[in-house]
Amino acid sequence: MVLAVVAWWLVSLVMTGAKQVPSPAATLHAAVVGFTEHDLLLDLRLSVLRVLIGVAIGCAVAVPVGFVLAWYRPLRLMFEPLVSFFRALPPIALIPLVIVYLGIGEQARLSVLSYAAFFAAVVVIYESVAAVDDIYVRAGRAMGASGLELFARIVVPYTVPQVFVAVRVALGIAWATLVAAELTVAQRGLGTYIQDAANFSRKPDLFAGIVLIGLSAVVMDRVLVAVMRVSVRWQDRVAR
Amino acid sequence: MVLAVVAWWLVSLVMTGAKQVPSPAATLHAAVVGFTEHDLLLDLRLSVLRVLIGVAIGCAVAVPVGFVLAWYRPLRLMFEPLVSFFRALPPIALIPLVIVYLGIGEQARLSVLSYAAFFAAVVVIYESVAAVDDIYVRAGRAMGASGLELFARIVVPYTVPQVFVAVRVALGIAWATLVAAELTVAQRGLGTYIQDAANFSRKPDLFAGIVLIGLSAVVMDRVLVAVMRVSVRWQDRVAR
Amino acid sequence: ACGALDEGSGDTKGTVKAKKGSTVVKVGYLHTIAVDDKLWLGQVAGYWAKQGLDLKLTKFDTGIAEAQALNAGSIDVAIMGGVTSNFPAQGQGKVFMLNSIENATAQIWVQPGSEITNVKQLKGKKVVTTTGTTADILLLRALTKAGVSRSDVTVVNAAMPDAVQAFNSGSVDAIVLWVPFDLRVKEADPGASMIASAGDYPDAAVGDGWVANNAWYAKHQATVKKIVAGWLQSNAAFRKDPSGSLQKVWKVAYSQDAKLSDLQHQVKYQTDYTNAEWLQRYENGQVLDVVGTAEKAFVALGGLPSFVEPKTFFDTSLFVDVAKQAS
Amino acid sequence: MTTMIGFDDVRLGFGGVEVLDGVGFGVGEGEFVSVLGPSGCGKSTLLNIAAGFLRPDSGEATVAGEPVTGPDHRRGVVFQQYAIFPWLTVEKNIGFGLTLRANRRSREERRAQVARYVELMGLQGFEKSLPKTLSGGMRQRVALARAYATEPQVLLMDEPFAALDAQTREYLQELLVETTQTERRTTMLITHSVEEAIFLSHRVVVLGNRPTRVREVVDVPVPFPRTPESRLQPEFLAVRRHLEDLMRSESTTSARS
Amino acid sequence: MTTMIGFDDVRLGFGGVEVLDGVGFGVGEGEFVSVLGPSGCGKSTLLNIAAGFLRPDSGEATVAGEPVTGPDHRRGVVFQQYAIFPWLTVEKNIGFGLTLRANRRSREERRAQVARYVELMGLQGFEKSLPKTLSGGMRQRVALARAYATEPQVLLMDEPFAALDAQTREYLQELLVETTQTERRTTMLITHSVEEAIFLSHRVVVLGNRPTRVREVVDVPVPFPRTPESRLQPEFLAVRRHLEDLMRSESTTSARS
Ligand SMILES: Nc1ncnc2c1ncn2[C@@H]1O[C@H](COP(=O)(O)OP(=O)(O)OP(=O)(O)O)[C@@H](O)[C@H]1O
Ligand SMILES: Nc1ncnc2c1ncn2[C@@H]1O[C@H](COP(=O)(O)OP(=O)(O)OP(=O)(O)O)[C@@H](O)[C@H]1O
Ligand SMILES: [Mg+2]
Ligand SMILES: [Mg+2]
Repeated sequence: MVLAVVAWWLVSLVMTGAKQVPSPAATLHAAVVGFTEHDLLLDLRLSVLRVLIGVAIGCAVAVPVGFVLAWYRPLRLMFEPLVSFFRALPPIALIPLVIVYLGIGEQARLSVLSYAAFFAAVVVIYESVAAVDDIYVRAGRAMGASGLELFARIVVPYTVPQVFVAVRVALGIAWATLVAAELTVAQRGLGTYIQDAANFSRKPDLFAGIVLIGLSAVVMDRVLVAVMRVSVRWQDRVAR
Repeated sequence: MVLAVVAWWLVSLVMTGAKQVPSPAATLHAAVVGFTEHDLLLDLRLSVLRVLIGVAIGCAVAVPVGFVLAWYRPLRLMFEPLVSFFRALPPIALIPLVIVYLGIGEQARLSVLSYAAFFAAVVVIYESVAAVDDIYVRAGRAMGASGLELFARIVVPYTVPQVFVAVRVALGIAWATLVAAELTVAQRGLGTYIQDAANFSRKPDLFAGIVLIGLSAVVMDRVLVAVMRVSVRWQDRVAR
Repeated sequence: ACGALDEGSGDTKGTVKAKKGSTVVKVGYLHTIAVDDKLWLGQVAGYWAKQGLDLKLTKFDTGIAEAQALNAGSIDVAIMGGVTSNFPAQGQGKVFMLNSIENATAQIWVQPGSEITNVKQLKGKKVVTTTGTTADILLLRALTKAGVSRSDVTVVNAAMPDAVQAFNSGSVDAIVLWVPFDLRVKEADPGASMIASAGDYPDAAVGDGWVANNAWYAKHQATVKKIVAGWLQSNAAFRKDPSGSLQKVWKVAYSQDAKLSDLQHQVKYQTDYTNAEWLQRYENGQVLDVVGTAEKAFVALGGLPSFVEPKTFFDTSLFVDVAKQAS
Repeated sequence: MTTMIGFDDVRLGFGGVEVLDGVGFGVGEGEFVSVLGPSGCGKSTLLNIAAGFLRPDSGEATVAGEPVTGPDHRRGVVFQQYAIFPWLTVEKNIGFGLTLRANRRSREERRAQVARYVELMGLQGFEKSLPKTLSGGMRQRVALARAYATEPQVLLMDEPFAALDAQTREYLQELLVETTQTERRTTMLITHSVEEAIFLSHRVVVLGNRPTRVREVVDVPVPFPRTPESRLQPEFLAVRRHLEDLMRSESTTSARS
Repeated sequence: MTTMIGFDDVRLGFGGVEVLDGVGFGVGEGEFVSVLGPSGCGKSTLLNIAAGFLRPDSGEATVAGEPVTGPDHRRGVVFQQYAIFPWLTVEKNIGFGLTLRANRRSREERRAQVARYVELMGLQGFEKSLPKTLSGGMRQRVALARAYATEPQVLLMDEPFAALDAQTREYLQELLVETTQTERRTTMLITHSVEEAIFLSHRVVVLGNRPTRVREVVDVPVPFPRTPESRLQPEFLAVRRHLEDLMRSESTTSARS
């Protein structure tokens, strides 16, 4: 991380003129000015909240849907193509439709983020269920587990590590979709901040916005990894 | 799939006025006009190629990087935060930088797509390596497998199913990033086509572009799933 | 580039091909009639070819992307809209010619049945526009004149097509747009009404300009002169037969995107001059004033740190030279 | 004696390879039957059919007179691969069946039952351990405890003592003989040990090489309750010699052909 | 006789639980030593230390006089959980070690070697099968074949015959006695069968309950080559009785404490 900042700083020294890269110091300064004078904290808070809610909704739907799709063959055959269809649709292309049908309120942005998070997570979950070792399912059924119990007591715990992966992926995607989501005429937010900076070609602000997004994502990811470590102690993890 | 078209058609009957949804017929007509008169096939071909190349490059890099990160602890500690940082950066926010540093040629678009594909795939691969059962690694080492052999002969085959998942995820993400990628001033392509349609408020064309993206993604996904079926015959797949 | 990814030469049916050995100029443009009208007429009638120029055209969606590409050297020349007064002032490129004056293309519209009838009443209301554009300048001027502080209005940013969608869906009170998006607003609901246009504010006019990459400009004065010469021919032809010329341009460049009537509607809001009139305005400094006035708006909007004299980034001499020779 | 587990001319092949070639025998209520047969002959396959995880190509398996259509919690199963849940501790694994709707007990009952089997299986001190920290034999004991804990009427066990040392194995065998007697559980046990088969069973079923049929069903005329001394009775030794001969004649062809 | 495998006061605990409490013994070159001990006492742990997968907390394991620092292909290992690769067919599993750089053979040699072990293990007809389609005993035979195929000088085996029927097991035991004799492989075998331990070994090491020490090292004074008749020799029976007594005295406490 420190190395990365040094690398950035070196690049900013080398690149000058038209292709100038704002230095870390210039970016930091832009961020400080942003926080003190333009209430950048509000943008940050709004975006973090949007991402959190979007991921929460997206994953909350993706987990059961992913499980159900993996579990019931007929449903899967019906819905799998639909999932890959909608998953592929670019959020930016959908923005005009979102604005028309969902308006420009918070729900529009949350819908875009949930949409992105959902489709990012659902495939990972779906595949992880398919990889559950049959022997555990058999053991559960032999003890009389109902469909729901099999699911909640065996499939879910077994796939918890993969669910975390799914959430991590969804989180990354949600952040990456933030600017698009805030194209739904958001008034504040990091995406809006970046868009504004780009409209007026204020490079240090642009960089500050981008770095803030990256850092927020890193923090969230770290938290998730820490939670995961605790929850999957039972797994033999080969990474040394 | 058929059901979805019927649903769409019903919606298009119900929604009128400002919120009008183009009917499947109108969309099909727009697509036919596009193909016959405006060489929409060129757009389609360009975008399909871009996505394929982007995913190919992204995954070709993500697979070794994901494996190496999972395998070497010090590297992981150094690079994991960087990965979650860059993974979260919204492609749209990066477009200004891409234009300035990579220009507006094909390489700009391919870079954006590879970037998106890479970061989508790398986490899935990374986590799948961490989940390799230690017993197989031990067996390999007991037979004298070198680090490289362990990797190529045990870790890689064991994680093949997850690599497919990673590629599927990357493919979805790449399509979803297509419009952003073609914001690097592409002159042709489905993303450009959609952007044009939006700029001039041509809704049927917008829909046609979106549907084409979705369908292309479905076709690619089906192909991938078929290949996966064959390659992971050894795995007990629980999905019934 | 690799063959499979070839986007096509960019040559459009109906344009005159350049002669062998012509000077290649990479030109970026915005696909809006106030910006690319003379460009396309020149392509149709072969004015560029006649000058020994081979223009390689790249279409951009925003002036921002154009400025970035110009700066990075991906294109040699960009024809821009309102941002002609912004990015070159930041040292990003040299203006050498204006294409037209957009004096009334920007307009403020309010919802059907809205009680808002004048700009003053925008206070406390939600207004959507694309920041950093012609429309944003109009909003600034209008609010200033009405004595309303910009902070008393909720200004939200969106790309213009999205802004129109937002307005049409009733989510905002007003929209500041540029033509031809007024047509989209009226299409959705004929009851929407315009409460102000840039025509009402002399200082809200912007000049659309031809801007060259700094390094390229320093080395290719002769080529710039050829561009000016070609443009003068195109402009002359346009002034001679405005509607016929427009039809030609529509046919070659717009038939897929918009109706001819849209373009005819649109050109009403821009101002064009004959070559002689332009020359006069270059010589008496009026063109610099137009650019400077808009630049001040960008300063006020926070896009520019401070005001820079237009003559430092707008070199009028080449145009004057060529235009004098021609006349 | 009613037939609790019945196989009637059961045939099954896997992708062209014939495995079960018309297997038929029955296990009466409260009866203990062991199944012997060469490795790979189809014993686990047979057990999986009785458990309801595999459907025969033809013929039928019945439990309590009803055709088997799927798994059922009244049939406890111990799998050859143990199949204990790696994400649960030892005590949670053992108590798992008792938390399911089909067999739910109150928290106290469950705790008592778990404690009882932890003790019987000699797993004290490992209640909170995860399976990855257990030895092979300990995992097998957890799997046994988990199947016993739900107290099913029919027990299907696939080599449940394979990974245990001789003494633990004998101890658990005696335990099994005891509970079978007192609680009259119907049991079908797959084993490789002739001695074990005889010691525990009323009857021993000997299967032949793949494709498998029943070669012989041998009665064990040793009276219950059996004790370690039973192993030295002449009846015991006679059955043992007979079975060993039977097995030997079959197996050499299996391992070398 | 040089010591090929040596344990010198090896101690190891897992998170506070002491498992090996100063284990020391040696296996000479060409010698066959079996290790007996109650379930969960630490036998697999000991084998993992010799194989180089675990490091003792104190003390040292040596192979051919050198301290063990990690796994090495000259030590063949058969794991208690088989560990055959689920993504490879039977023949690819068996030939795996021979494709590695450390032990590479030409394609023809490899093919011959694989064919030889397929035949010895009675796996004909299953060369192209994937592990998920094999029975438990067949998997174990694949694991054995894979370890044998690389012809390591030192063999470490953890209950390699547990899932096999008595006859296959005897057949493989005889095979093992034969190869040990002719090829003078040094072998350390973990087993639960006293009979098996005696039949195969020069010496038998008996471990005590956890925390484990060596209780006794018993010499087997039965001359090689051994045949099925050796099992009936008075020396054999005497050692057997002694070991059984030894185990019994230890094990009851293990399973119940
Ligand atoms: N990774 C681990 N973490 C914690 N404890 C462990 C771990 N591995 C083994 N143990 C403990 O070490 C002890 C010995 O285990 P080991 O597998 O060596 O026994 P064993 O003698 O091979 O038994 P068995 O005959 O049942 O296979 C057991 O009590 C076990 O719980
Ligand atoms: N899923 C499957 N697909 C194909 N063949 C299978 C499958 N399951 C089992 N078989 C085959 O069926 C035969 C019998 O297997 P089974 O597991 O029933 O043997 P077993 O008698 O239990 O042997 P062991 O004593 O070694 O456990 C074997 O030849 C095996 O290869
Ligand atoms: Mg079996
Ligand atoms: Mg063990």
